[in-house]
Amino acid sequence: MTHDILFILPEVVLAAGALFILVCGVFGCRRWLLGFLALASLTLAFFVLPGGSNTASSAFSGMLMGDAFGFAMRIFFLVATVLAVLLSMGYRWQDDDDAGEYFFFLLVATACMMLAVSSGNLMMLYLSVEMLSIVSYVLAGFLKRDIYSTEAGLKYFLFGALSTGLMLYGITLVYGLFGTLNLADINARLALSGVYAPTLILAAVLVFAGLAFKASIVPFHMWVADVYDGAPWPVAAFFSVAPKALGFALLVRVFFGSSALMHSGWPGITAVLAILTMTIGNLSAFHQDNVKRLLAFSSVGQAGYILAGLATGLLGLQAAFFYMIIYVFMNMGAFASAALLSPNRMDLAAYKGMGQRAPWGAMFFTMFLLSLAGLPPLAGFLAKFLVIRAAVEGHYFWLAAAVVLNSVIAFFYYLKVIKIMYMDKPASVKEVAISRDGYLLLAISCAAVIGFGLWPKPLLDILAVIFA
Amino acid sequence: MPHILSTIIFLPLLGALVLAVIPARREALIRFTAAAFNAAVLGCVGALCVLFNHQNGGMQFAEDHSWIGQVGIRYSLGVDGVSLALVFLTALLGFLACLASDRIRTKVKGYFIVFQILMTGMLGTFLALDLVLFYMFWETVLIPMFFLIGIWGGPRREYAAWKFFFYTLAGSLIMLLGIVAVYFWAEPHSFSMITLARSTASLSPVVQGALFGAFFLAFAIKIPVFPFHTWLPDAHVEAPTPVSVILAGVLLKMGTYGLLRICVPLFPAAMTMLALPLGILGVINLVYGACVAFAQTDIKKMIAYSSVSHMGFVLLGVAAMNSTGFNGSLLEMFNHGIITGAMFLLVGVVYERAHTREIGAFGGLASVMPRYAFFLTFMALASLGLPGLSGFVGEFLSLAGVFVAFPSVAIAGAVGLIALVVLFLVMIKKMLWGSPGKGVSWPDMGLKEVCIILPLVVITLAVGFYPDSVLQYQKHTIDILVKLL
Amino acid sequence: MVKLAHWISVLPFMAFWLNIMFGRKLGKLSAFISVGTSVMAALLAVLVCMGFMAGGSSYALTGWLTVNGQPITLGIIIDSLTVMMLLVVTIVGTLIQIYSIGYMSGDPRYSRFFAYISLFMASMLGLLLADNLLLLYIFWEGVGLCSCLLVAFWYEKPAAAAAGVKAFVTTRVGDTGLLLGILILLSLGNTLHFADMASVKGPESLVALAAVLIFLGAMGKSAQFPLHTWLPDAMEGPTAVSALIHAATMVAAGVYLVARLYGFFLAHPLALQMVACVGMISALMAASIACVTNDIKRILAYSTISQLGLMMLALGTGGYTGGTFHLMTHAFFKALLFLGAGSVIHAAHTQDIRAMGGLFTKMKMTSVTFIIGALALAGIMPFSGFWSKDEIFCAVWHHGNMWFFAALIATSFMTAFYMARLVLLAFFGASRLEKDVHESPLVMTGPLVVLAAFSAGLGLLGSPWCHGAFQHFIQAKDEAIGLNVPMAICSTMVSLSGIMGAYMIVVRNVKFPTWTWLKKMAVNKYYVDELYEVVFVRPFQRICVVSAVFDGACIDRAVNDVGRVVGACGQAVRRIQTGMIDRYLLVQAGGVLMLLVFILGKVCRIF
Amino acid sequence: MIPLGHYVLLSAFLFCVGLFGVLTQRNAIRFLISIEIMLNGANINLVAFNRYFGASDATGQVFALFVIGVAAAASVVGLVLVIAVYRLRKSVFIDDFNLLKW
Repeated sequence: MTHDILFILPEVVLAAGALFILVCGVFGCRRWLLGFLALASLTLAFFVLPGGSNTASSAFSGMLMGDAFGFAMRIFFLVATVLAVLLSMGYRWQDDDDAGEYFFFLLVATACMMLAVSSGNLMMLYLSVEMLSIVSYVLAGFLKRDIYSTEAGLKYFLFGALSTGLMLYGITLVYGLFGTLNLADINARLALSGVYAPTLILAAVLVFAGLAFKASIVPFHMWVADVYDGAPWPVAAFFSVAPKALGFALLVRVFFGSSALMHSGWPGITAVLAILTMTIGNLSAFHQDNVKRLLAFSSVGQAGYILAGLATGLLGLQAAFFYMIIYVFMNMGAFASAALLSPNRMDLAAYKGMGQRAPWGAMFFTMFLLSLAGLPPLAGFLAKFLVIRAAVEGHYFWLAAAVVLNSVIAFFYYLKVIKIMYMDKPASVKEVAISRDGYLLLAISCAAVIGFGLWPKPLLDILAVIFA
Repeated sequence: MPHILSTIIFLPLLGALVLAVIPARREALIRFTAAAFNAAVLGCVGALCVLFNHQNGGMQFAEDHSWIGQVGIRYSLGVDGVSLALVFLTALLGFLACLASDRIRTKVKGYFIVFQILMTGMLGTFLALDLVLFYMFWETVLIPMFFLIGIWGGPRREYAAWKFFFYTLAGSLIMLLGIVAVYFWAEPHSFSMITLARSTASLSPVVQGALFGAFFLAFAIKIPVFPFHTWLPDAHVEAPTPVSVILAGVLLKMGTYGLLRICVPLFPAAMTMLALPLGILGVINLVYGACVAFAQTDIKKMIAYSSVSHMGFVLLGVAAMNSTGFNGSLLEMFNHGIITGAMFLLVGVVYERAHTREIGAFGGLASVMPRYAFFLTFMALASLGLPGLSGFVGEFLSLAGVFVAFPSVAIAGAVGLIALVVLFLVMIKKMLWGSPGKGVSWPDMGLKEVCIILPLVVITLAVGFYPDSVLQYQKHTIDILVKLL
Repeated sequence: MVKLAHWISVLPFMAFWLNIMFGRKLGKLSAFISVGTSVMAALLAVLVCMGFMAGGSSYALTGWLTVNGQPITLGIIIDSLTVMMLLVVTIVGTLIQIYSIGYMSGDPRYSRFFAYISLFMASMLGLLLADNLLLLYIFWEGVGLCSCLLVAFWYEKPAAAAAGVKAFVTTRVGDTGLLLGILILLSLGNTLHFADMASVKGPESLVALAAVLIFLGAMGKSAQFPLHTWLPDAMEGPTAVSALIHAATMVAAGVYLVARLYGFFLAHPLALQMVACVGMISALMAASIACVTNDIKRILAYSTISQLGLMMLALGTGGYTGGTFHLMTHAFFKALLFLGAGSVIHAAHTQDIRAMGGLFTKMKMTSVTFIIGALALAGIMPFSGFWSKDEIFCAVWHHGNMWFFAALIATSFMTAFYMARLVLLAFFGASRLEKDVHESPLVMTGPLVVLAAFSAGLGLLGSPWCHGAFQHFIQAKDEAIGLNVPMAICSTMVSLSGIMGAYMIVVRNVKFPTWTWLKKMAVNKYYVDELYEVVFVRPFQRICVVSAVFDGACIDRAVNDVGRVVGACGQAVRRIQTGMIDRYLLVQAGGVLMLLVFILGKVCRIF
Repeated sequence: MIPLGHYVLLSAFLFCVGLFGVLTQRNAIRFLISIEIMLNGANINLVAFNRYFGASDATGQVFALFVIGVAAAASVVGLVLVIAVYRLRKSVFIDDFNLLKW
């Protein structure tokens, strides 16, 4: 029994921390104290993670799996949330009376994600995803008095409810077909019975719909722009990083993990979806004059590149997850710098002449945008290079060509923002101040982006171990 | 010095960091440190030339460390006959452009930081031996150039910067596909150009042709070859003078250097198969460039198009596929860099005084500015290939080389040369001769401007009289290159 | 002693750099620098001549370039032809420079003029000393450049600037032929050294083409028929320049080249035949135009073209001695005529001979020397022109066919005619000048006298009284023929009849019923200039404008359209996000359906 | 014993009714109700499968209970959001919420 408790100790710590912050929030603590408490509970959770050695075990009789992939992803979510918390502390909120609730929801969301990624059973998976969604709806609609945020929350709820409904129905069909919800058993039975039964395909598609909604893959990406546009900046940044990564992790766990599925027609379809995601994401961002929607569509485009990695076999998996790790830092950095430079006005004109008004902020923002676009010395290039390398190695030449073509289109709107910042004259010449936490977050992300760009060896070794 | 190549590449980057620290108000200090760093790079490259062993045609001062092991990317640098002259050209033009940058008065600190990053990118491209490293340096050149043209350029600078950036980016990304494809098709998977040179020769011509196509597209845009050249005039017209010196002097050479360094050794079968089309493209470049230049009224656009026709000679040299042709094309690259760099500096001198580039506005400059007239005539004659000056030697060797392979192409090239002669002579007539216009009463070239032009004039004369001073460096490397075909 | 030959070319070159660098500070001194260096060059030439007589030979200097595996070395060639030309060029050059001290005295860019003259002397002497075709080509272009700079010396005049450009471009067209010839020989693996030009390896047709192309270069430089249009326009330059470059030295370079490669040309009779024909056509055409022009310098220019035509005719018909001898004598008396004309223009401030008259009385020295030169040109007995033209008569009679000889007779007749017409109109008869005229200063008339002495005495070198000294010196390929009396009488008769014709028309103004259409054609210079304008110049300009428009419209627009198309797609895709929630949910459900249909189709192989 | 087919059919029917409701409703509240119908459809499926297959363990039924709990939580959050939007926009019609577009 103690073994199971030990396994989910990090989640417990997070939940406890969240509750404590909620209580402090009620008693009127300042925002930075609450943020500090959140950071403390996150680091505590990190240290409490079960040691890497005995990872092959499982807890709660198969409900939770402790494999290397799950372990790595839990660390990934902790790091992502630390960045999100830093941004929330650095960001200038209109009114910060309900900061306690904000951090409460954030920590709960992280706990759910960590549970979802290490779940070995479809029931556990559905429950944690549903819990995460509920918390996300509230986070999206957090600013009660702002018409955009509430509309974003409602839209997210309506979309999310439908998707998880579809996924649930898919899970019931899977339960009906195989009589069990345990992923390992399902994979084993799948290998025997063959993949091509129509009901199985319906079930697979429905489950894929639920997960693809989270990972914002094309047919299910419609909500992304509106929700990110409406939600406050830190929430949008958090959505573009953590839940999206969870979507891909679960896709790998359910679909790309099972060898049977991989040898069927599935990778081909994923490649087509990847190209669709990339192209539609980048094209939509082409003529955007609202920075938030531009970054939202760029995150859809990046999701396309990650999916392209997933579609091309083992080498692709490593490339995809390397891309995801770099993506966290790049995207969080980009959202953070956009938020810190002009929190309230989101149209591109607000960023005119930012080169003079906030030289360091503009420099950081340019660095992240260039990394997102894939300029060589930065990590973004190496990530895209690995995806292209995996595609060419798997003989998906048209996929590699699509990644290249999309990079050109993507470069356009990334550069458009940089151009506006450096080449246009600013409306008003007053200095833009960025808070201390903001600079800390930008510095961490920038160091990661440049560091992994120049010396990615340690990261690649870890990934090689995970996807041995 | 063990790591001389790495110091050469990353010294400008260090300079950029040092400049970042200096406060923006101290413009004089910024200009001085930038010039100092560029002088240091020129000094290192000079030392490199002295230490370089002519007889040995292979790679010298090579550095090779594993960088990203799993993917097979190595940090390998090396210099041989082919790249030495171009590295010297980059260092020299960089230094002179830095000196000539006193015309830049807005955002001086940003200008020099971006300029140093550009230097690192260019030097790296010529010294890298690993395909991915080559690609990385190739791309780092893009952003600084975009900023240099975009922020400090002329009226239509943003359009020109956009066009330049996306033209080159599209080409280089297709090259990235080529690089990855070559990695998987070569038997011992590797990105190093040297090991690939041995293993790709065995590939079937069709595969070599496809890979060559990917690489050639990126280089064709950069050279520029006929259909892909429309970015050059806009980029030149809008770029400030020192930037267009670098653009014409060095960036065009990265394309042709790529041809000689990557396409010839890696895809010999494809190159010999496609030599004739390459030659024909060279002639089209030559004649078309000269014709369109003749019809221009903007002096900078005219020189830009004349660079297109000079690059036609380099293509002819490469299409010859023999040692004379390669020697000729490499020498033509070096000479063209020096001469066109000087031409743009001279145009800068006039632009700074007249603030217009319309040829109609000048006339009879010879009587107003005699020293300027001498230098402009000297450089115009050098670029039209007057024997006794460096332009002729490169063109002669290229024509002699291509004559052995494709006589008809060489004859068309020689006839095309007449168009080039007419172009430059008419330019001299319109600008220098005739009676001076009404408002034409500008001061002659100052001492500083003369000191910037002088080294280029001396080099043109030296190479013209004694071409072996440059040829000796590259002869043996090219003999090895030819043996690979 | 012979080893000093390369200094002949280097000295003027140093003078050029001195004058260019310190031009303004030197002022008057720059003239003495250039004259001094050319005098030293002349002395050196004499020393080299004596050294050659004592058995000096060619020597190599340094290696220069390796082309197609062939190392090309730079060297100096010393043989009879070079020595002769060296002497001619240095002596004439020095005299003309002394003359131009007076002629250019008032010019603001005085030092710049002498700088260009020194550069010209350096390249011309270098051209003569070069021992291989490539080095010759380098100096060949240098000479072309100097002629362009000097013709356009007074660039304030648009006509002078245009003439300079025209001169350089037309000679450059010829030089492209020479370059292609070099390339052909190189590609066949020859070493371009004059010593082994006779035994050239390679297929017969290709080498013949090379020979023709090399002659094209010579035609460009010596202003022969197709490429002659630049010489008359080059008269825009100072007269001293016309005397030095467009009479004595540069235009002789073409003939020198043919003489230098004589062994090579002899091996290909087709090329020789072409040389002769081009020579004949140029001679006839230029002489006919000269008869009807009224500008004193243009008459002399066309006379130069026609005399060079004669030399080419002589060389083309195997008369190596005739050609070279006439080349030498022509250099002297044509320089004399030009300097005389310069002195006349300097005094009378007009170039139209119909506006002159009666100068004999006022400008005694210039007139006498001018008349000596005219008689030498017409080929009257004691003067040098007679002996060299006699050699040509013998050569063409023995080897050339009927047509060549007839053309020779006609050209000699016309030469005598237009020179007599010029002399009669300019120097004799009533003075039609408004202002009074006075003799030019000594510094200008001095060289005239020296040149007159040379024009008178030089011919004797080839006469039987010096028992054929010139023929032996030039080591003539054909046998040394003595004075052929009937041929001498025939040529003198032709010249005298020419002079009588001019006398009848000018003094007695007798109206000859000559062919009016031929006269009109000659006046309009056979419409060659207009032809080139229509065939070459205007189409080239039109092509350029069309290509510039094409470049801007088609390629540029295509590139911009690509950007616009992608933007349009972006706009279209962006419009899908309408913000209506039910639209989104429909897309979501539709996406699930599409996925299902796609997978089922793939699974059941429907598509 | 009612054969399994009927249950699955009923569950599919309920699911489709809910789905149709979601796709066509104009009113946010009706939307919530349709979501509930869909989830209950899935519940029936679960319980039916558990009954006919491994009677040994009650995975299906436990899962159904969980789903009911979670559905309740989701509805609460949904209603909260609808009220928040109503307080600002005085309307619950989905078509009115299109401020965030393009």
